[in-house]
Parts: sequence; C-alpha cells; structure tokens
Amino acid sequence: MSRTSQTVRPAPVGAVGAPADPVAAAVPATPLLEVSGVTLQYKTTDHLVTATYRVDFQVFKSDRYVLLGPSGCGKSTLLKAIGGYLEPVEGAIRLNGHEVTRPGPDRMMVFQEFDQLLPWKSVRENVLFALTTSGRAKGAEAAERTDHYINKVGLAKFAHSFPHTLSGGMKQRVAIARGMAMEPDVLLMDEPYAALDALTRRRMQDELLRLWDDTKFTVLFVTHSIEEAIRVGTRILLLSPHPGQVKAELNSIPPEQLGTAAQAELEARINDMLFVH
Amino acid sequence: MSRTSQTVRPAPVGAVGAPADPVAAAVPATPLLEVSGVTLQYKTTDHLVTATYRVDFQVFKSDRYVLLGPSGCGKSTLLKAIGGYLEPVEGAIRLNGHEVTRPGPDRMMVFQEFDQLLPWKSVRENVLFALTTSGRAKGAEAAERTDHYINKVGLAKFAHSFPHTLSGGMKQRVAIARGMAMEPDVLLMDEPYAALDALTRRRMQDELLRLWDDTKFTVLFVTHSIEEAIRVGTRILLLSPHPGQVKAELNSIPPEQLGTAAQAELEARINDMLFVH
Amino acid sequence: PARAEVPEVHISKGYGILYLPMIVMEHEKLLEKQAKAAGLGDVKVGWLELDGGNVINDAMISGNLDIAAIGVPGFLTLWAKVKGNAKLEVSGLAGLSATSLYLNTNNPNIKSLKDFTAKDKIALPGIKTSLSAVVLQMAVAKEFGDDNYAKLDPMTVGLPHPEAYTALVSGKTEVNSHLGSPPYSFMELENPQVHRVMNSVDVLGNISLDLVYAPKRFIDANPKLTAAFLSALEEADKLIADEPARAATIYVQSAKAKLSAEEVERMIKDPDTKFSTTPNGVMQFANFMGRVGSIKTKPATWQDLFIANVHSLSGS
Amino acid sequence: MTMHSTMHSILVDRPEIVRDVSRSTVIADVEKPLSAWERLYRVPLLRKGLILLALAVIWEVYGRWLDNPLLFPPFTAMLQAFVTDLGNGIIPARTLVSLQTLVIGYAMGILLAALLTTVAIGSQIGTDLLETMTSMLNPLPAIALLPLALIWFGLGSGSVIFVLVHSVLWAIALNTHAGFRSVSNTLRMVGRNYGLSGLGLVRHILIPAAFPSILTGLKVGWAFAWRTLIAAELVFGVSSGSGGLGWYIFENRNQLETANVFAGLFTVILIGLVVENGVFATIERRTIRRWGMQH
Amino acid sequence: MTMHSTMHSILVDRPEIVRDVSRSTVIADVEKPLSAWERLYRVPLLRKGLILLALAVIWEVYGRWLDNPLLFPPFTAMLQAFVTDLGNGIIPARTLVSLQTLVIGYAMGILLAALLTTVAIGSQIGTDLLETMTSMLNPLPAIALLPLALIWFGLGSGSVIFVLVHSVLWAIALNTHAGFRSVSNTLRMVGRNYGLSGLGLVRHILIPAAFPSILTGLKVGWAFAWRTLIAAELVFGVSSGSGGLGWYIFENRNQLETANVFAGLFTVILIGLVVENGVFATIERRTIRRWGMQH
Ligand SMILES: Nc1ncnc2c1ncn2[C@@H]1O[C@H](COP(=O)(O)OP(=O)(O)OP(=O)(O)O)[C@@H](O)[C@H]1O
Ligand SMILES: Nc1ncnc2c1ncn2[C@@H]1O[C@H](COP(=O)(O)OP(=O)(O)OP(=O)(O)O)[C@@H](O)[C@H]1O
Ligand SMILES: [Mg+2]
Ligand SMILES: [Mg+2]
Repeated sequence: MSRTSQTVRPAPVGAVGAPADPVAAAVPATPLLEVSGVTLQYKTTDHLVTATYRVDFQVFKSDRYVLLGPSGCGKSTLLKAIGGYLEPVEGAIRLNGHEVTRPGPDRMMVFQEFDQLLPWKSVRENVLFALTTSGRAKGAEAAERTDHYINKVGLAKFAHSFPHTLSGGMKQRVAIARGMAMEPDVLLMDEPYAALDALTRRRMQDELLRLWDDTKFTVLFVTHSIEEAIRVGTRILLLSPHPGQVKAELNSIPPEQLGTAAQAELEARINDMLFVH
Repeated sequence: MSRTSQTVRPAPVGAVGAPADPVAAAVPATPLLEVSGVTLQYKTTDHLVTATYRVDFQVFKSDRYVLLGPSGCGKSTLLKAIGGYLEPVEGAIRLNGHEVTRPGPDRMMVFQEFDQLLPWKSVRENVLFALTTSGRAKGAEAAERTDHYINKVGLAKFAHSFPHTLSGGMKQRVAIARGMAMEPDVLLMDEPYAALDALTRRRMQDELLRLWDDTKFTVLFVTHSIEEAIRVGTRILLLSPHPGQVKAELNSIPPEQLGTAAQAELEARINDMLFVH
Repeated sequence: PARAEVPEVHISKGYGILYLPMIVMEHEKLLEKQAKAAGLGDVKVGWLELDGGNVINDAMISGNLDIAAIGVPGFLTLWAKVKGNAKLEVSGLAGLSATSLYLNTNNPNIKSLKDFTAKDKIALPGIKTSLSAVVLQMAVAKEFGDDNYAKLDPMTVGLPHPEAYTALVSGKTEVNSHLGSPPYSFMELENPQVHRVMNSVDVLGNISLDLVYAPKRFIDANPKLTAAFLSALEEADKLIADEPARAATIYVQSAKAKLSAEEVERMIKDPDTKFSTTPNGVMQFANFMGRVGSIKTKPATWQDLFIANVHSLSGS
Repeated sequence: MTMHSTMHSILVDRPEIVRDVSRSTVIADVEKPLSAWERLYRVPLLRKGLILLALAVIWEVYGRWLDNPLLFPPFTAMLQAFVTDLGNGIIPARTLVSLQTLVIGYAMGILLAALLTTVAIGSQIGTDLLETMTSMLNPLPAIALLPLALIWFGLGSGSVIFVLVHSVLWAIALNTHAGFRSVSNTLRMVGRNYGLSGLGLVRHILIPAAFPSILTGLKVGWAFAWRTLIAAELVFGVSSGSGGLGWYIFENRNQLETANVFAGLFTVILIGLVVENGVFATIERRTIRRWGMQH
Repeated sequence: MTMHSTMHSILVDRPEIVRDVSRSTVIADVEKPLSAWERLYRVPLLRKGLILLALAVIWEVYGRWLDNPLLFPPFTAMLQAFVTDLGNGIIPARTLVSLQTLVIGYAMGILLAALLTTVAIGSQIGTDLLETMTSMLNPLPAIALLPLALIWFGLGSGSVIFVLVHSVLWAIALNTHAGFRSVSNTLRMVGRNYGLSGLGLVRHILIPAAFPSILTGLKVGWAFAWRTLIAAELVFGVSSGSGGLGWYIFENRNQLETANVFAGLFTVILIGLVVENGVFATIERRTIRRWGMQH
C-alpha cells in the first residue's frame, strides 16, 4: 500500500524496500490510518515553515506506532494533523478510509504542552469532563473509570487539586490518565513521559502496555528515547531532521526479547540511522 | 558543615554518615550555597501543600550539583526557592553567607515550563535581552555571545523566529542558550533536556561540560534521568517522594570512569535508593 | 481709579431667539463701547454659550461667570438659596426677554387643559423645575387651583425642544403635546395635524421669561462696568426695536442659523415677543414658587431681586 | 555505608551522606509567625477601610477649606443629607427604581455580547462584523440613539434600557472577544478533541479560559451602565414620579440642594463598592484566583 | 536491507522500509490552491467593505421606509449633508477641534492609568487603592465631576479634558491591571531573574505580556472618550466659534437639521473605522498577532 502511494509520487522516492516481497502480501487491504504524501506547513506573518515533507506511512489496527526523530523535525505537527487540527498542504490523511477533516474524541490526543489541562477543573473533573462531554462514558461508569485511571497514574491524593498546583510531571500524568480513560480508537501521545522520572516513566509504560493487552487500542506515540520506542512500540517510524521526511519504518521486537541482545542490536541500528547522516 | 546544621535540628535527623570522619575535614569553611532545614509550602485557597520538608545541603563553588527525585517531590520548588522566588517557611537559604531574599541575574534559571521565553521577542532577542537587561554583557560582546550560544544549541537558522513558532524542544534549547549565555555564578537548570531527543540531549550535555571546563561555574541541575545525573553531576542529591526530604547525597564518578563498571554500579545504587523504599 | 474694576468680563448667553439682545450686544461690541465711554478703557469680553439653568448656576457659583442670562425660575432658585451668604449672593441686573410659550398638541380631542388624560404626554425641556415646567404649573394652578398645580406633571416628559418638535410633527411617538418656545412652537403650528391648546401670554400675561444676573460681589466691585452692561443691553434692545431687520440679520449671522432673516424678523416682530430691561411679572414666578414651596426665601418686592440701577423702572 | 570521595580538579571533596527518611514521618504543618502589623495588613477589608477613611477625610477637609457648600459640600454635610433621605425612604425607593432598569439593561447587554462574540468567534466574517460594529457604534453618544429609541421604544424605561444596552454591550463584547482570541491554542485543541465546537466550545472552553478578560468587561460595563443610567434618566425624561437615582440627582441639582446631589452620587459609590467587594471580588476568588489564572 | 517481521498476536505483519532521504533535497514551497471566492474572502478590507455596504443599505432602506427625515434621515440624505459640510470646511474644522481635545484627554488618561497600575502592581495596598478607586469612581457620571471641574479648570477645554480623563482612565486601568495580573508566573519570574523589578518589570515584561488586555482597554477607552467628548462639549459650552463636533451636532439639532446631526455622527463613525482599521489593527498585526498571543 505504502509502496503504491510512493511510486505514484515522482520526486521523493528513495525507498529501498522489497516491492514484490512475499511478506508484503500479508498486509491487509485497509489500514486504520493512512498518511500519504503529507506536507505540513505553518504560515506565520514573517515566514513559511515546512514542518514535514511528503510523509507516507500507514498505521493498522492495534499498532503501537512510534514516531521517532530529532527535535523540531515535525513529530508534533504530524500528530496534530492526524488529530485533525491542521490541514496538509499536500497529500491526505485517511482514517478508516475517510479523509480526516476535524478533531474528534475517536482520536484522543495527549499534548506535549504542560497547559493542556483545563485550569478551572480539578484533576478529577478534568478527566471526568473529557469522558462525559465527548460521550465516551456516562454517570457511574465515567466516575469509576476516572478514579481508576487517576489511581493508575498515582495521583489519587491530588484528585481534587487544581492543575496550577501540580508539578510539571504531575500535570503530564493527568493528561495521560485523561487520554487513557477515554479509551479511544486511536490514542495520540506526544512525548507523554518526557517530564517523568525513571520509575514513574517505567510504571506508565507498563500501564500503557497492560491497557493495550486489555483493549487492543491503536496508539501513535512520539518519543525521544530510543529505548522507550522499542519498549512501547510495535512499529517505529524514523524521521529526518527539519523538515521531517520518512527515513525508515522498522518493526520493533516482541516483549519477550526485551533486555536481550535483540534490543541492543535494534537500538544500535536506530541510533545509526538517526545520527549518522 | 552540613553535619552541624543537621545535629542542631532535633526532629528529622536520621543521617547515617560519618560524623567525625577524617575526610570531612577537607570541607572548606564556606559553601557557596547553603540550604539548611528548608521547608517549602504552597498555600492555595483550598489546601496547604508541603513541597519539601527540612532539606539540608550545601553546594560549593564549581559544583555540578544534581537534584534527583520522583515527580512531584519538590525539585522545582527547591530550585525556585534558591532562585529567590519563594520564601522558606522554615530554615534558611544562604548564598555566599547572605540569606537569599530576591531573584537576581547571579542565579540564572532555566525553568521547566515551555512558556519561559518572552513571546514578543525573537529567539535572538530573547537571549540578547537577558544579557543586556541584567547587565551581564553589553553591545558587541552581548551580540557575539548571543550568536555563539544560539549556534551551540543548533538554532542559528531560527534566530529570527518568534517562540510560538518553535517546537517544544526548540523552546527549551533557547532557554538553555539564554541560561548559558548569561554565564552566571550559579546556573539553576530545571530538567532542561527533558524535551530533547537522545542526540540533541547528548550534545547539550557535552556543551554544558565544555562550558564548565572553561569557566568553572556552579550549576544546580534537576533531572529525571539517573544516567544524566551521573554524566553531568559531580555530586547528586537524592530526594524522597512528596514531600521531598533528603535521602542521600552522593558523589558522582569522574568523567574518565563513564561507561565503565563504576557507572553501572553507581546507577544501580541510586536506583536502589530511589525505588526500593 | 477706573482700573480698579476688572479688565475682563465673562458673560454667558443662551441658545435661541430669546437671547437676541445678548447676541446683538456681542456682535456689535456694545459692551466694549459702553465700557470705554464709562472710562473703563478696553474691557475684554469673553462670551460663552451655555445650555441649561443648572450648568449656568454651577458656573456662576464656581466663579467662572460674571454675568449670565437665565430663565427666571432658575434665577429665583439660586437667589433664594444664597440669600444671606455674602460670598455667593446674586442679584438680577435686568429683564431680558418675554415671549409666548404655546402648548401644542396633535391629539384632536384636546381642546383645553382639562382634556389631558394619563395617556397624553407633554414634552418639556426638563420636567418639574425648568422654565417651561413652571409656566405649565402656573397655568394649571390658574385653571384648577393652587393645590392642583402639579396635576399635569405626571403627563410631562423631559425632551429638548428640537426632539419634542420632531416627535410632535412626525406623530410616530407617544409624545403628542409640547409646551414650546419660538421658533419651534410656530413651526409646529404649520403642520395641519397640530393645534394650539394654550398660549402662556393669554394665561399669565406677557411676563419676562429670562433675565440677566450677576454675583453681588461682582456688582459691588464693578459698579461702572455693571452700569455699562445695562446701557449696552438697553442699546441692544433699542436696536432690535428700531431695526428688526438688522437684528434678524445679526442673529442669522452669528448663530449660523439656517433660518432666513425674514423668518427671524417675523418672530422678532411677534407681539408676544418683547425685549426689555424692565423685569415684568418676575414676582408672579416668585410668589408661585414660594407658595408651592420650591423656594424657601421669598422676595417681598421685585426690587429685592434686582440691583438699585433698575429699581426705578416700572417692573413687577 | 559506602563512601566515595572523588576529586575532580578544583572540586571540594566531602563525604557522602545517607539518611533514613522513613523514620521522620510526622510532618507538622509549619506556619511562619507574622507580626501583628503584618497580620492586620493581610485583612483586605481593613486595608480598604483605611483607604476609604482617608478619602472621606480628604473630602471633608477639602470641602471645608473650599467653603462653598452649594458647589461642593463637605463629607459630613453630604452624609447628613444621605442619612435623612435614607431614613425617609426616598433614596432606597429611587435606588430600587434605578437598579431594576440597570439590571435589565445590564443583563440584556451581556446576553447580546455573548451572542455577538459567539458569532464572531465562529467565522471570519463574524469577527469582521463585530469589529466593524464595535468600532462604528461604540464611540456614538447616547443622543445618537435618541431618535431610534423614541421610535422603537417610546419614552420611559424601554428607551433607557436601549441606551444602557448600547453602553454595556460593546465594552463587554470587546473584552470577551479579545479574551476568546487569547485563549491558548492548546486549550482550544483540547476542547475540539472532546468533540466540542461552536456553542459548546464557547461555553465549556472559551468562556472559562477567557474569564479574566470577561470579568474585566463586566466590571467596565457595570460602571458604564451606571454612568449612562444617571445621564439617560435626564435625557429620556422620566414621567414624573417614576424617577430613579438619576432623577433624584437632577431634581436636587435644579433646586441647588447640592448636599443631596452628592448624597445621590454617594449612593452610586456605595453600590459600586458593594458590587465590587461583594459580587466581583467573590466571583474572582471563587474562579480565576482559585484556578490560578490571576495572581 | 535487513527485514524483521515480528508477529505480536493480532498485529499486522509488514516489511520494513528504509529510504534515502538525502537524495530528495529539493523541497519546494508548496501552496494549496484557493478558489477565487476563497481568495476574495481572505481580503479583510473587502469583507469589511461588504459589511459597511450592507449597513448603509439597511440605513437607507429603513430611512426611506420610515419616511421621516426629521427624525431619521435616509443614508443618502445624510451623505449629502456630510459632503456639503465637508466641502465647505465646517466638518473638518470642527473635527480638528474635537480631535485636539480628545487626543490630549486620551493621552493623559493613558498616562494616569499607567501610573495607577504600576503603583497597584507594586504592592497590596496599591492594588486595594486601584480597586477601591475604580469601583467608586468609575460608575460616577460626568456631572459628578462638574463642580470640581468648574473649580479646578473653569469652563472650556480644561474641564472637558478632565471629564475625558475620567471616562478613559478607569477602563484602561481596569484592563491593564487585569492583564498584568494574568501574566504567567513563569514570565514574571524570568523578568525578575534578569534583575528587573518595579518600573522595569512593568515596562519590559508586564506591558508586553499583558498587551492584548491593554489594547482592549485602549479601544474601550477611545470609544468612551468620544462619547464623553460629544456630551461634554454641550455641558461646558463653547467660547464663540470654537466648538467641536459635539457642538456641531448640538447646533444642528437645535436647527432641526437632522441630516447634519447624522452627518456629525457619521464623522464620528468614520473616525472610529479609520482608527480601528488603521491604528488598532496595525498595532495588533505588528504585536500580539505576530507574537502569537492572539489567534
Ligand atoms: N505554530 C507554529 N508556527 C510556525 N512554525 C511552527 C509552529 N509550530 C511548529 N513550527 C515549526 O515546525 C517545525 C516542527 O515543529 P514540531 O513542533 O512539529 O517539532 P517536533 O518534532 O514536535 O519537535 P520537538 O521534539 O522539539 O517537540 C519546527 O521547525 C517548528 O519551528
Ligand atoms: N503553585 C503551586 N501551588 C500549590 N502547590 C504546588 C504548586 N507548585 C507545586 N506544588 C506542589 O508542590 C509539590 C512539589 O512540586 P514541584 O513542582 O516542586 O515538583 P517537582 O519535583 O519539580 O516535580 P516534577 O518532576 O514533576 O516537575 C507537588 O506536590 C505540587 O503539587
Ligand atoms: Mg513536539
Ligand atoms: Mg518540576
């Protein structure tokens, strides 16, 4: 699929895959999310900034898809476009075959910014409000889910605090709880764990994987850490520096191989790809 | 020194050091920064939150002092108190023997938040303005320093961009450039590299160490990453979870031992201390 | 010795034909002329246009005016208030003008004051205390007895003359009556829907509606200038009486009125419109206002209200 | 305990320290003691009371020095008139009349402003409409509305309310709109992520997020409503007997009862203080202060 | 190229892809094509022009339908009067007089507001002072100031300016103060870190950071300055021949030249439009829009 969309595009094709590979046949007909030839730009009063250039990739149902790339390469921008906040100047983003035109609770976003909580709602209300307003859950179920996930991120003691009284990492954890509580079809997470200490981060990663085991939701995950990419992801997209272009799309290793030489090998390979050019 | 200030305080003494240790004699009389028995609280309309409880430590000239602790344990709060933004409800913070009462350009702060750049100034102006307003540098020298550090953080191409057009990591890098350009007596950095990808992060760490080699400034550095703590720090303060109390104060390893078993051993030790209780 | 008097005098005139003598005086520089004749040298005269009795009174009390033209009730209110306060006391200098106020309506059912019902609205520049309001009250008192002087007050509404005219002529609003002064009262009657219910002159006589006054302190300190002002006013009145056409031209010029000189001349020549320094019927106002309690201090005679220079006139 | 002691070049060598934190679990809520003066200074009502007292004293002294009670009576003379007309029920009655009109006009102004800004935030042409209307109509004085008011609402409170709305609407709309536009893109995106748009987005995201601006608009609007009301009660002529505070002031001014004029204005001042410290301050404390949106 | 193919449970298996990015270096600035309609719609002046045209047409039609030029003349009648008095220099002269007074009063209001808010942001008692003064004085109509104005400035432009300042000051101060207080703590801390405090902090940090609020205050203040000016020119009278637009309107009203009254108001409207689209819009574009503070 991605091959086809690449071959019709003349300019940037440099893909070195296996076009007629037998394994490719295993790819089913319809990806959940299809990003094809997407160029994203910002127009400011002074400049025109190209954030990503003709990016192609496909996410299938239940993928844990990781976007990896240097700072400023357009990861957040790409996620926002998938979220429906930005319109590509070129190319198209399709979800279940329909072009993405607007945001919606089917694609829940955890933003990179610390100011993504509603300051006028307590921690608990922030999560609850997301559930009820979007119609993802109601009444007792919503309350229950809220408390469950707040507990999971270790903020039960702060459930009634307002966001401005939380530390940076605590705010991020509330946003994670909110994103997970929504149990969306696609969860879009933009460096959700960047502000967390090693232990908390590990706990959050495990929580994500446990939730995935339960509900098999699809997640798009931006991270800076190669190790995290391998731990959390099933498939990893590597982006080039500004403006972001697809460098590679790799498969991660299964959980049972974590901690083995396979992980070290993949880490080294990604390191090479990202940093050598 | 820190021993004395601990023994006069009755309640929280649980220090297991070597009170009459011969090595202690090597400690000179006046630390640059002395934090003694500092309790920090926030008063909100609803609660009283104790962020840190009777924290003691001392930073000597040219220390690269790292604060390590779980999310919400009060690291940022502590840094803000040293910066002069918060008054301890108990205890005292002394810089060169004088109690800290107000902020000033001698202690330059790199905040954890993304909104620490002045939105009405371009990247270059943000750095330049800090230098000229604080009187740290003037005219041609200020301009030169500005360009030097913007280059160092890899943002020369974006020197004339406004902050709202930068990615999260780029904003953080501007703040780092600003902090370093000020060449302050004490640099206070609150998770400056959290939003950076592995490569950029490594580059920034190296830049910091190189600058330290040149000017031997003192830096207080908050981080979540144990590895980073060991790489960047000469001495590491471990804080307990909320409310933050001093758990331990360790020496890091010299740069030549990085990558050896000594690093792994120290990492494991810190890991144990932070996560086991 | 003449220099002992002020070199500069601030005078306020109002807006409209009732202030014609002041307008003529300004235009012809009559005060300057008379002051010079009285040996006061070149007196500088600052003319101001102020609208509304209370603003004029405020300006007077605060010492910003030396001489002002005002409606008789407004003057009486101030006079009664400051009587006995040496610092603030005021005195009338002379009468200024008299004219007819017409009560016009576009309601065909109203033939006299008795026919007004709660549904009718009578427009006045200001209710209860303005010159027009007091004139209406006096007319009502004549008709229904002193106790009922406020009988029509509930039907009055405050509207400036131009708006009242517009409302009456357009017939688009609930305001169907207006106690107006010229030229508005005349112009209203040009409309076939509008007829006159009452003419104030028929009820009250041709009494002075406006007068000129000054602070006692000013008068005492500047007797010659005061006398010069009176002479100038008389001269202006004379010019109006002798050369109405010229007076009309002056009015049209200085007020930048869009009316033609002929129209103004017609108004000047109206028998009900009189310009005279002799106060006429001021006591009618004073007695009425005293009776209904609007003023606490009542003058015994009209001379109590005015400076000695005019006491010999046949005022009332 | 292990004891590393490394010596990087110029660094100070010192022993490592390890403490057992688990033993010190009792954490008292320590409070820094304040001096008596500091404690008094922290009571807002006391501070404000002092300011008011100072202002009253200045008024009194200036009034006496001026010695022109007809123009500017001393504070005590005003207070006497105020107490008298408060006792005999005149001021309360007039205040009630004014407040009724005021509240209706104010509420309608708020509603219309909400409507206009919602339309404005929804589309570019809506923004243009608001901007154009505001820049055109806001500078127009009340007399500009007089003819239309007379045609549409006739005399009396209808027209006064119309004029009130005019004086309230634009200030609130301007503040609200600017507030909406200053809401961070992230919060906006979060709201849209929940599936909110149009009115829902305005209600659930933009209004609370722009609340500091809106509150300022409401304060300015409230003040201008008073100013306009007092003036409008004169311009639009109340039918006798139904007058409010504006009329009370006007009447007394005509009769040169200056102390009563100031008593009327004093009533307006008192209401302003009560509304600010009672209503607005409470709202601020419960909302933007509590939410950390204002410091 | 290596080819991993892992199959975690339900996951879709597919080949890895590696591309050589360095080859595709030519990145064109792509622009999405817009339809002609979209392109036209993007021109602000065109959109606003359309709105103005629509309003003029509504005015004209309503005026004709009403058929009462004495009360509300149609747009064209007004325009005729406007053009006449523009041609013979009356309106320009009057406008100049008004603008002079207005600009002085406005500038003084801004200065005083700056002073007051700087004091207010500096200390708790300053804040109380501002809050108390604003809540007390802002609701007071101009007539409340009349006696003091007469004593201090006499008749004429001094008093008009005094009243103008009163109508401008509080709105701007309220907006500025609220803006200052909404500035994020982080930015405040950054400023203090540079060693800024007091006036320096206000100038270099608070004013730019609160600029959206301040601008709103300036807009509201500007509008209210006009309203007040027109009304005040009547109250404080004019020395012969020196009247401004307010006096022009008053004169024409007395002469029942309704078309000219509206021509005077139209001048106010035009100035409002020019100031909004010329001055304020430019400032917005160059500052808060460029800085990403407003969307
Ligand atoms: N609002 C904006 N206006 C203009 N340019 C922008 C805007 N936001 C981002 N950019 C630019 O787009 C590019 C990509 O930004 P983006 O935020 O997507 O990067 P990122 O990969 O998420 O980086 P990071 O890891 O640092 O968060 C950058 O060059 C940035 O300068
Ligand atoms: N402005 C505030 N008002 C009230 N409480 C606050 C405020 N800021 C922080 N706190 C509380 O103080 C404690 C410490 O916060 P702090 O920001 O110092 O943590 P931190 O160690 O920096 O955490 P992180 O690693 O997540 O940034 C937390 O419990 C937090 O809830
Ligand atoms: Mg990003
Ligand atoms: Mg922190």
